Amino acid sequence: MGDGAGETLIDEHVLEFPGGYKRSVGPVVGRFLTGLRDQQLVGVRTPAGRVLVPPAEYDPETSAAVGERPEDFVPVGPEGVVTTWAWVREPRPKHPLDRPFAWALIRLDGADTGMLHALDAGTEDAVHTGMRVRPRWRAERVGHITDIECFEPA
Amino acid sequence: MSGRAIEDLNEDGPVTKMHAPIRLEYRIGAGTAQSRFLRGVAEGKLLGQKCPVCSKVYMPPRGSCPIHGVPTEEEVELPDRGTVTTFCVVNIPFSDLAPEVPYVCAQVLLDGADTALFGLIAGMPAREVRMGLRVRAEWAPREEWTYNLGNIKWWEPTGEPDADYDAYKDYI
Amino acid sequence: MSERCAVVGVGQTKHKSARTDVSIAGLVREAARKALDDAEMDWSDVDAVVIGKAPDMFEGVVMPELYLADALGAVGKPMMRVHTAGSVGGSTALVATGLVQAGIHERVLVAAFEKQSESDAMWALTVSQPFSAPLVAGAGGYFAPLIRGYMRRSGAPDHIGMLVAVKDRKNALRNPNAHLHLHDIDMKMVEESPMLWEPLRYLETCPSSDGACAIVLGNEATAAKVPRRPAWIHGTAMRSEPTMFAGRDQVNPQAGKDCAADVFRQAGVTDPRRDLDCAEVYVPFSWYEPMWLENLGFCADGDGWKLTESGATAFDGDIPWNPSGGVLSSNPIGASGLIRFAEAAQQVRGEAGDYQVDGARRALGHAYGGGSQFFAMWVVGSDKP
Amino acid sequence: MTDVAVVAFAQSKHVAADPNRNEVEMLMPVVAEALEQAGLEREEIGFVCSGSCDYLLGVPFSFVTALDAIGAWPPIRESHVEQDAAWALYEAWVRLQHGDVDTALVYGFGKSSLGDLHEIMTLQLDPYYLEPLWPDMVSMAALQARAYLDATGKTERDLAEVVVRSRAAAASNPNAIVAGTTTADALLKEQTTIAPLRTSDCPPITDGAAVVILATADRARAISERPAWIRGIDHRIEAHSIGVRDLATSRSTALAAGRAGAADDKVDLAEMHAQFSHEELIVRDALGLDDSATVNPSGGPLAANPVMATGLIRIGEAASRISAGGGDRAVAHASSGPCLQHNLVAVLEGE
Repeated sequence: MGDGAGETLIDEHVLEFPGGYKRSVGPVVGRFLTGLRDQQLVGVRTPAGRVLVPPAEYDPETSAAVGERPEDFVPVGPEGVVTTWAWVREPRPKHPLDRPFAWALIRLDGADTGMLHALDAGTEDAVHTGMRVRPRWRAERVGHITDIECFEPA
Repeated sequence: MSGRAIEDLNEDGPVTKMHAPIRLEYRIGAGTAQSRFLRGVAEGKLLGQKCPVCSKVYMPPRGSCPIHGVPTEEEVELPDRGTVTTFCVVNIPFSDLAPEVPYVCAQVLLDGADTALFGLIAGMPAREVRMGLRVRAEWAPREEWTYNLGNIKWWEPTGEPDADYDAYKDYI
Repeated sequence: MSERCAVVGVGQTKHKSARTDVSIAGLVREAARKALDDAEMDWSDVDAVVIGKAPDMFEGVVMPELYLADALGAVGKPMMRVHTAGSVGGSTALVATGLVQAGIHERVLVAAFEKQSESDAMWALTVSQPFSAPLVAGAGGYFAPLIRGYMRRSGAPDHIGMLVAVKDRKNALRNPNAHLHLHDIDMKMVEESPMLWEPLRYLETCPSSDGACAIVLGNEATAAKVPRRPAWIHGTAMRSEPTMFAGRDQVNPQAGKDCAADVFRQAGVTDPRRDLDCAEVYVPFSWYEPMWLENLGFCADGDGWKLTESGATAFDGDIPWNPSGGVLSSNPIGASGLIRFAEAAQQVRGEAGDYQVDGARRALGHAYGGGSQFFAMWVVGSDKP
Repeated sequence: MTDVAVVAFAQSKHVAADPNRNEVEMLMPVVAEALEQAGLEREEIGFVCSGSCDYLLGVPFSFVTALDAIGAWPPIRESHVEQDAAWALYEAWVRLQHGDVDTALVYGFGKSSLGDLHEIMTLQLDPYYLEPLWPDMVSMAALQARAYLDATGKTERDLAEVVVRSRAAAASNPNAIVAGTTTADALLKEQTTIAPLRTSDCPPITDGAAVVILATADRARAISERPAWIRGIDHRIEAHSIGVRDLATSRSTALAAGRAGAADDKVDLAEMHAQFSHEELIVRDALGLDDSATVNPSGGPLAANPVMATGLIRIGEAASRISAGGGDRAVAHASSGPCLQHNLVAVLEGE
């Protein structure tokens, strides 16, 4: 509650839906998350033959629905290449790692698009565009993007 | 990772759901006009604000007259009694903060004000609350007062005769 | 300027309390795809996209047009996001109409949605604010006292709200997209439902739905080419007034009266009850039918309940209100206004299926929001204006 | 098209945090100042449109209260976009094409000081693959900055040069929060926050509001000696996922600039909604500007960044320079979304 001093009263405010949002993910996102739980990475092939990873529900080029047939999903990775990155010197509390790390856009082997995740590489000098990386899986996987704890240098 | 608390959702079948806990923290300033009002409330005073153009008295004040888009700087102390213009009886507890059901949510027009406050009516059976009822504020114990209109726990009947419909009908 | 503009395609999802089978994008996409199919168009035929929804807090996605650009075929196109509280679905259609009427675009896709099951409507609408005494009664706690004010003012008997609750749910039985299909609905069922916010019973309030609605708007050249009859837009209007000010009539707000007067003037409607064939009006609580009948000028002040009681607004009445079942039967909040606008269009297109009002040629679509302070309306007709 | 011009522009005195005023108190004097500039009464305004974001305040319908600043009585024609107010201006420009109203008031406001802006903007991202990782706004920008440097061979020094020029320009802008003389060498000595970006490459947290008044042809000439005519305006969005985009370019800015006719004639000045130093370089390329154009003479968002008003301010700043005779032709740019996903371009000209 307000401090009573100064010109204006200041109050703390927390915006939080109790328990968190309950998202239904739909079949395409769900297929990818199911794969993560099984320690598998899948992409989705568009009619034009591009492989989108993570699988988009709709082709960003044509807006066509993708992933409508089981055979449209193709295994990719697990290794990939960093296409761009950013070094985080002081992680924020909500960041996936609590030590300095890199955000990296990673094109997994067999994919035509980049996927964002954290890269645990120790130091900034150890990271460069074009480096090869592989996922570090969590032991407990539940079907969530953080089933990959992070990527690490391959 | 709090975002991972989802085992219960999907079991062993295909993943169809996920939890997304999102917590954002803010520090909100009440603004100058509202701060003045709330400082009054913290001292048990109800300070309305008068529009310099139309002389209407806003309660609760919001720092401006929305009709004229001008600041309302002149303060008018209002009594903590007024008239129930309209109300509803709530029979479902909608939140943890709600009183025991049934309870009455009312618009209370303070004497001398031109806008009505939302408040709870108590001190009488919910079924007996009526439009035009004369009420006065029941304040929380002084030591619990903060900068919030919640200092008024509820409004209770004064025992005066009901106000005439014509006296408040233009405030609904 | 002013190109003619018409609704040339309409699509809706099946509205449900929880659409657990789709993502947020999947939900909106479903309605958009249906609207395009109706117009026999594809994504590439659309010049621009306008989307609307009520607060982002329902789904916790800020400015969702960004994430939804791909799903709505908007990549490389202009995309706008409208938010005018509960009236947003209607405002969204009006912003898009403006794009066509101004000659800026030929074909515009309009979509509105809410996936309320991702959180909880009661929470999202009444997030507690610092310095404010907590709201402990939800939206009904705001509107029920105004309903009581209306009853006192008009002398309406207690059962009028229940008549509307039954009528709209009966209408919904003919509408396959409606959320609520209450096959046994009758006065007794409504009367025996819990009294939530006296004078409002549970069955006199709207449900909380997941759902989306989309329409395709086209200019005259487009309308000439589409396979089904277009709904021509004869008038559009928006009005706003502040939430709270001295002397505000909250029961019969001036902004609603002004908005109706404006839209009817444009459409050449002098007596809405006589000149219109049906209306899709935002009625989230049963009593808002008689209240809006008066506000919109379908009758004199004080007579709204008499019109409802006479059966004039029933499906077989002389001025059917909400033949689709209305907001009382489906309420994906951000989409509800657009659904009203779309349902009005379906009537004058002759595409309303089992709830088609015979010979409907002119209809009103209406939406309101906030504390009855934001209004959006259009009049659509079978004939080119 | 009906000719529409910017005839008034006012902004709050932007500050890092303005705890003493709520949104209405911040907005009221700005609205009054814009009306006074235009010599208009409230009742004369034909249409009102605003842009804001509920999440900045952390409550739904935060724009509803803001209407108190406008004096919306008798009831007004009014609409709101949950986007930067530059898009509200676009809606107002469309509305003026109808011919039944001849003036429009557009406002945008935002207090970024209340919450954690960097996290709030995370919630703009795909809720399944991106948001759960909580990449903040600066991290997303830094990914684009790296992609740009990699693709162009430019260096962090080029980014620092943008900052040097912005701060120098901002010295003459009373609303700037970050301004003054500095050098690239000095800036490069700072540690990166999220490499390759330094704090100096990022916009300051800002509370502020802005108002623009538009008028159609005859009305505009009656109000202003030298209206800033909107000769073209367009906006385009691109794919959401940064993993499918070419981050070194801004395709949607180029598309919008083409539609707005930005390159049809010489550009004297450009105001860009470049929140991060590298964005200015990307947007400059996309707009096709040559070196003769003055870029962000106000200092741009690196000098002050009242989120939700920042894009509108670009149009206002460009227009006031045109009206003041500081140029004949200006390009204003507004942006929304992660890594320049959604971009608006307006071309403004004097008579």
